Amino acid sequence: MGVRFENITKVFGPAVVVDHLNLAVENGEFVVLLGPSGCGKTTTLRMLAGLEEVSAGDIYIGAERVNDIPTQHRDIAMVFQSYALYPHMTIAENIAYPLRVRKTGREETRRRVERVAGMLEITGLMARRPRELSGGERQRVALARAIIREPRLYLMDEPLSNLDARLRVQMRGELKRLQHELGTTTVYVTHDQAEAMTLAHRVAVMSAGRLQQFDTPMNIYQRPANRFVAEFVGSPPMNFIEGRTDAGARVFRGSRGVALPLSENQLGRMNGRERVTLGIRPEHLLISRAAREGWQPAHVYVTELMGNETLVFLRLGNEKIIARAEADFRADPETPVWVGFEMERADFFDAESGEALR
Amino acid sequence: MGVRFENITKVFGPAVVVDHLNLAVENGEFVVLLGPSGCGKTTTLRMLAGLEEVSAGDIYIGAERVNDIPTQHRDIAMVFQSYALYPHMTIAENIAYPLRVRKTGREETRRRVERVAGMLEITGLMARRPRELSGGERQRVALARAIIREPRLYLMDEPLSNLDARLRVQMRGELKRLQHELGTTTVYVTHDQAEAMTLAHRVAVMSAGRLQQFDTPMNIYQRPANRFVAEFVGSPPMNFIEGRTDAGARVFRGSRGVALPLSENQLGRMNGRERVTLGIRPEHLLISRAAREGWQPAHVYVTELMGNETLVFLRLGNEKIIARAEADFRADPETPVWVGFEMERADFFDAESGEALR
Amino acid sequence: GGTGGAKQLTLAVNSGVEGDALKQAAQDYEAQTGVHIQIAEFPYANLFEKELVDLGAGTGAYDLIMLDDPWFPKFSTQGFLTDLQPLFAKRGRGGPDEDFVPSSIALCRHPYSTGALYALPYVGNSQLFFYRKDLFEKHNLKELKTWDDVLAAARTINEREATGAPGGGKVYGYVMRAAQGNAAVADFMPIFWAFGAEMFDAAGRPTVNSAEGVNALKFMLELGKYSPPGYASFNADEVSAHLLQGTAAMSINWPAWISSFSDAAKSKVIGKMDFTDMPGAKLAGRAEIGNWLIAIPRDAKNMDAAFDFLLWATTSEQMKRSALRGNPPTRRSVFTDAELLAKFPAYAVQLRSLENSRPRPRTPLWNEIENTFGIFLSKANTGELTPEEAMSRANAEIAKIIESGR
Amino acid sequence: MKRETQSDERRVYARAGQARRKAAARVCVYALIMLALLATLAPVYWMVTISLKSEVDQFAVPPRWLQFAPTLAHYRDAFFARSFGQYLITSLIVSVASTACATTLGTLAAYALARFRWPSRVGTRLSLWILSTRMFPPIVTAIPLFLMMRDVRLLNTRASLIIVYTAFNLPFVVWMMRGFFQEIPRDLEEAARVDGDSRMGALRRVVLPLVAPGLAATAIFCLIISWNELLFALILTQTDAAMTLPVGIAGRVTQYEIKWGVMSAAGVVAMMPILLFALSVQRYLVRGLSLGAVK
Amino acid sequence: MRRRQILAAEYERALPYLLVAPTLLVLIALSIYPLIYAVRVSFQTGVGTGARWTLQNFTRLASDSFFLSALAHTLVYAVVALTFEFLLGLGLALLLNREMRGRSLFRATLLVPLMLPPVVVGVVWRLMFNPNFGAINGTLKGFGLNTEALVWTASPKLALASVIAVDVWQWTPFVFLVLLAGLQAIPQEPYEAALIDGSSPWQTFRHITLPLLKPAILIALLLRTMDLLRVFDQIFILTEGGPGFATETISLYIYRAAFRFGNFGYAAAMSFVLLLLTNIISLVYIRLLQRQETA
Ligand SMILES: Nc1ncnc2c1ncn2[C@@H]1O[C@H](COP(=O)(O)OP(=O)(O)OP(=O)(O)O)[C@@H](O)[C@H]1O
Ligand SMILES: Nc1ncnc2c1ncn2[C@@H]1O[C@H](COP(=O)(O)OP(=O)(O)OP(=O)(O)O)[C@@H](O)[C@H]1O
Ligand SMILES: [Mg+2]
Ligand SMILES: [Mg+2]
Repeated sequence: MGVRFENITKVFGPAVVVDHLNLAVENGEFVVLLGPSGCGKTTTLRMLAGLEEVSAGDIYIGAERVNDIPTQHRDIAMVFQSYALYPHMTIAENIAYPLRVRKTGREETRRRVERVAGMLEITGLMARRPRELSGGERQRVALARAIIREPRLYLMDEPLSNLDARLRVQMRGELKRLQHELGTTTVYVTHDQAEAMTLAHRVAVMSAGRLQQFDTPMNIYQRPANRFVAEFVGSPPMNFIEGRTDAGARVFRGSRGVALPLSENQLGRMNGRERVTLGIRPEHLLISRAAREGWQPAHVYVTELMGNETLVFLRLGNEKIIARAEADFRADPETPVWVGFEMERADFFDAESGEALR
Repeated sequence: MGVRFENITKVFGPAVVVDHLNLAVENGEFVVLLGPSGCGKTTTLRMLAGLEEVSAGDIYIGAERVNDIPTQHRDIAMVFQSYALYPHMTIAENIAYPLRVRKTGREETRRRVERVAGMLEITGLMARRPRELSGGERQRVALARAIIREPRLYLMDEPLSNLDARLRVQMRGELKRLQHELGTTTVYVTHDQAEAMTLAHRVAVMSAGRLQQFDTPMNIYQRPANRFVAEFVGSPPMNFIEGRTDAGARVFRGSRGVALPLSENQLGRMNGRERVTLGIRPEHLLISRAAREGWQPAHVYVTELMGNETLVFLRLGNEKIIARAEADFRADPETPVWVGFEMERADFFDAESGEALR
Repeated sequence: GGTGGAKQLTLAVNSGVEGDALKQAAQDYEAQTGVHIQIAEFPYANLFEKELVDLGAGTGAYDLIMLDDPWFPKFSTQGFLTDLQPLFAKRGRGGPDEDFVPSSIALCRHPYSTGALYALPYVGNSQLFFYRKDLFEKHNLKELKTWDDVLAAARTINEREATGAPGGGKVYGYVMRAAQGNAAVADFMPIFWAFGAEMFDAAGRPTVNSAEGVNALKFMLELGKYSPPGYASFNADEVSAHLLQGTAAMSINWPAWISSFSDAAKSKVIGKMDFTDMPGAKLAGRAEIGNWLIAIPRDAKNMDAAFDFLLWATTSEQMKRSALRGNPPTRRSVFTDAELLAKFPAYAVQLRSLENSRPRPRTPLWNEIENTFGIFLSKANTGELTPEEAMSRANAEIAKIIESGR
Repeated sequence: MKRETQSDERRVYARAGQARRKAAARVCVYALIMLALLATLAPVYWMVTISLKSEVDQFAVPPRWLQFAPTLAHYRDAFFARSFGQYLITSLIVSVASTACATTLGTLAAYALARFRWPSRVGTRLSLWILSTRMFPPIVTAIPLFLMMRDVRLLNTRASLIIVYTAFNLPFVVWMMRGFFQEIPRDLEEAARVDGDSRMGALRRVVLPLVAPGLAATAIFCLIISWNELLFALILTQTDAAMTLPVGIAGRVTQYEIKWGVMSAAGVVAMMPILLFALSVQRYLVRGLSLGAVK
Repeated sequence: MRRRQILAAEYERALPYLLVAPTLLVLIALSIYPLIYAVRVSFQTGVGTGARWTLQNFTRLASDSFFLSALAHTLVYAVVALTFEFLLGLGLALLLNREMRGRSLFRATLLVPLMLPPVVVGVVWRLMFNPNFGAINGTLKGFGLNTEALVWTASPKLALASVIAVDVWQWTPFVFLVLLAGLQAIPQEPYEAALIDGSSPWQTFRHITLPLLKPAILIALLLRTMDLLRVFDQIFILTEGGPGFATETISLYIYRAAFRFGNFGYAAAMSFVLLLLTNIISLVYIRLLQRQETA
């Protein structure tokens, strides 16, 4: 079942929480909603589920307009950000509830409950009540209650946020498989880039209730539509350097004599714009302790050891930038280093509008 | 104030949830509790806060045994995994409550509330009630309510789990700075490796209520005490290859003629053990499309594009292993490749006990 | 209610010995005649409101009702009741026979004693004066003729019997029933009348604040000094309890209690209690009459059947049965019946006091007036008001009531 | 560092008599409860003794709390003299039926008022009106109700009492339950409906179990009210056929005397069914499990 | 499919109205007619055929000193009784809102006074208050106190206090019942948070328990006030308003007017005053306590 938001707006009192949202999700597509806290993701899901009335606009599931169709008739399964488990029921009863209301046979119910429980590693908890579970266990129960059904639509609101890395990877795999097998259209909210990247067919990036970009994960990452997306997606975030283009010298000039060569095509993209912002991701910066041709001098001001890599925070001209380095890279504050820019990977944005220049 | 757990055990009915935990946190130290969902982290915090009675053992804060001291006299600030905001109070009142009960002056209260609100970017929400906030906003309120005080002890239970990457990095910074300035002993639960690595002075890894290792982040990552820690810390997790040592040929033999050279010192560490498990992290595997001296043949069976890098899942002998590759690495399933092991980075574990061999 | 065939009657009775008697009579009647009689039994307090509502709404729910004589004026003036004369006539009789005690029959007529007959008297209660003859002999007190004798006796007993009660407690000379409302008034009226006071003058204006009235009240308060503490809240129950426990020596009370004094389960003064006429003062003593009447509501469904039963139930042999069931009769012949006299030695006294008893003023506003009067008597009893104030304010309020009643 | 020192001594003091204070607190609690129980039960016990005492003992001075010759006479009198058995049955039928009706209707209405979106404040207005119907003194409504029942030929029937008591209890139920519904997190119903349950299904399967304590309390009270109601029972019934226990009991207050013993006996017996009911719903009175429901 | 869903949507929209409908119907049916009737008679004198239209019932109110003092008594009675019942009820609810042995038994036992028919309560207490035979003075005497002056219901000073005491005894359990149910509905999390934030038991009570208990408190206060302003049975049995009018309340006075003096008009007129009074007080409560609805 496809899903279509047409000019959806939601206001709470004075606050406009979702602002003319237009979004068309293909049938069988897995879409991830990405966006800062409070940007309207949950509200969007809730409107789609019929738990919030839309203030304006239309929502379509498949061909039909569902604005007025009560939740229970929309045939949707949802994982609530706040799990919303039934406190008076055992875990087993919680998970079985959607089947119970559909009068599924006891035998089949048992079978399916066991299957999802196994899938989510909560088999041992069946007889407990929600308040006797750990946070992550509760979250998995909430997830189980959703995926035990085969609805027209899955809505999942940060369903893995309270799980440990190992489980999260595993669950990711399970969800991917499940969605692949059933081909159920899914709208998924997460703050975890790995989830967004690995699960999504397409990612919708929202900010303050407005849709910023709706594209494949790779494009979102590699061809952000504007500076917001570029900065928001990817951690540590992309580095930005304010500056101006010197068309004559074919260089981008940042502060304090920072000068970076520009390709023909890059110059073309700027077509004449003077003030632009250069954006480059930490992994596209190279660091050397010795000066090199065309590399920029900079100073380390702090390093963060991540185990698998080291993040190097640098002062370059007036800008602060972050670079990724090998795990064993070490440098004391104020160490002078030289930074190499993989310029072909650089992105450029209009200094005012923040639009990407392509 | 230091914190000391002495043989702390907690049982819920039949289940042993925390099992003879011994842990000594230095005064002013920032300790991160790491562990799979349901391993007893929250319970540990709650016992330290006095919200759960300990079943056995003693807890010391500073010099004094606090087992019988009621929570409100322990002078602790805590962020609950389930926020536990006051539903009937506005956000401002929620945050101000710890000050209110201490009869802090209205003026100072206002000042401090504004400061933390600003710090956590929730200034605009002050007049609302919790139920009118988004998940991440609620979580920040919970955090604000904790850090508005200067207690003897901070306990934080996944305080950033529902925030977006950008905010999370930012809050991480704030917390680090705060803890640095006040030097308040902090016990912090997280599932986010980056948080653990960047915030913690020391990390305590728990599994099923037992302490596995308590050491600096780097040592946890680079010198895991046992296979569990090695596997649990780091994502994607460390690769493990079952095999036996051939002391004569000074090689490690895996399945299907996989053979890897061993250094003198590595052999020494195994002192004569036959069956061992080799562990190596994805970033210490190199991939080449052409055969190379000493590299092992393998097949790609799937690749995951993460944007900043690509995860390559390989079949090597009977083992499935993961390697990290450049973002632009692409390979169809079944592509034959050659894998290089940075053997000096390899770790070895006893095949039975799973203890690291050092 | 049964239609036409009159095979069924519904009867509203007071729960208590009177009602029970009539109930049993009804069963006998049913056995004899096959007329089924359904009994609706209500607490005394509620019987009045039930009848007021039912009769007012003309539901015709009841073919016969028992009523306490003070209610009669209201019901009759509002035309709730059926004139019995025609029914007598129908059966070729002039009216009730002469055997009925005149003072009782007088209650059943509207206007009082002269007007048409709307009911027949069933239970012939009238106040008696109770006293402990053993104590009177012990302290050889003179026979009670006047209220001053009562006062004197009370004083003596109070002094001499400080520990004379069965429990070793004090015996109070007198016990007064002075709870606000009906109780206070009922116990006061005999004194009030004996002192020569009157509620109303010929023109129907209240005169309770006359000198006689005030003196009567003063005397009552004087008597109160020899009553147990808290008598201002006493009702029949407390009074009787004191007499039965032997902690009080004298009181005005109703015949219904007489039997209790010889019941070991209730009485610690078996054989020690005696009964006499109401004492006098300026005038001869007269008791307050309190009869139970039976009437036929205006909207009764089976008048004739009802009237037949009424006649049957008030015949002397039926009334004798009722008497045996503990109800004083309203017929001389029954009062003087040998068998009964043997069983109820007080009957002689009862008949006397019934015959020269006095009814409460016959006005439809009596409930209201009695209530108000009671309030001020009570205020006097608790010392809130002086007798003068009490009486004059009572007078004023009563005047108001009569005014608004017009 | 004022804060530190202060909290220090706080802690010292705390440590000092921690265990002792705990114990002391527990003792206090029990002591207070015992006191309350005493105050509550003394008159009840007194009533029971009265019901077992002959009149002589009832008024004995000093009062006899223990030493008296027990008799069942009053019970016999209470239950064989008049058709108490019948009253008891009527009372049971009437109060159970009316309680059932009131709690059912009232709960539904309360749910609607507490949970659904109503056009501008209509919800609140309705609730207020519902409440106001209970403010008029029954004494005054009794007569018109009597006339109504007469016109619809319901006088002297159990039905009339059931209807009246239902109406009498409804406002209470509505307000009580409305309050409790508002306490339940909405997420739970939303979850239920997402899981495909209808509004009513969600109410039955999810919400009601959570408000069980409130419902139990409400039911108990409705039952008590209709069980003990006197005025309407008097006005609307005429014969034993439809009379309730309180009427029967009140009947023992006669013109000349109160049958203390009989009334106490009747009181003791009248109390029993309710007491049993209350005991049987005790378990529903325990914590609403709203704990750990939502994050 | 579509039509089914459109129907579903319609049903969803209609549902709240369907849910309140039965309640409203019952209440309208049983309250409108009595209201009209009361209005009519309150503007009439005399009954039935002899009725005349008049304002006199209302004009008379102002000049009726009995009515005014009854009003005063009622207010005193309500305020004092409510205060005690609320404080005691709240205290008990808090005491018993914890895990302890025998809790459910305690709870049920504390409800016993509520379960007794008011008539019986009146009778039992009347006996206990008796200055000479009563259990109270008897016991006090047992402790060697002089009880000559303690004539309870017979003393204009003590009478009101006495009847209030009985009301407190009988109705505190109701407040207790409602508040306990309210307490049970409060989730645990805020309490843990409060502990962490270092709030003392009193502060926790003040800042967490009370606000979250508001709905229950509102209900308890509303219903108790309404009933207190109409109090009838116990007083009627205990003192009939005496001595010297000291315990006469509005309802007693209304009752007399209607059922003793057959003056329904005046009774109705007084009832409207009572209704007005109750309404005002209720609205005040609601203003103060109604949790603002956040839909
Ligand atoms: N009240 C309880 N009764 C029974 N078992 C409980 C109770 N509370 C927690 N547990 C169990 O104790 C274990 C530890 O719970 P805890 O909340 O400490 O886990 P955790 O480490 O915080 O997990 P998570 O990361 O998911 O929050 C879990 O397996 C949980 O099921
Ligand atoms: N009932 C409400 N009244 C007023 N504002 C609300 C209400 N519910 C949500 N909001 C606001 O709407 C905005 C969007 O909320 P929403 O829950 O959709 O955010 P979100 O994208 O899910 O954030 P998060 O990632 O933190 O969950 C937030 O700023 C929130 O403050
Ligand atoms: Mg959200
Ligand atoms: Mg946890």
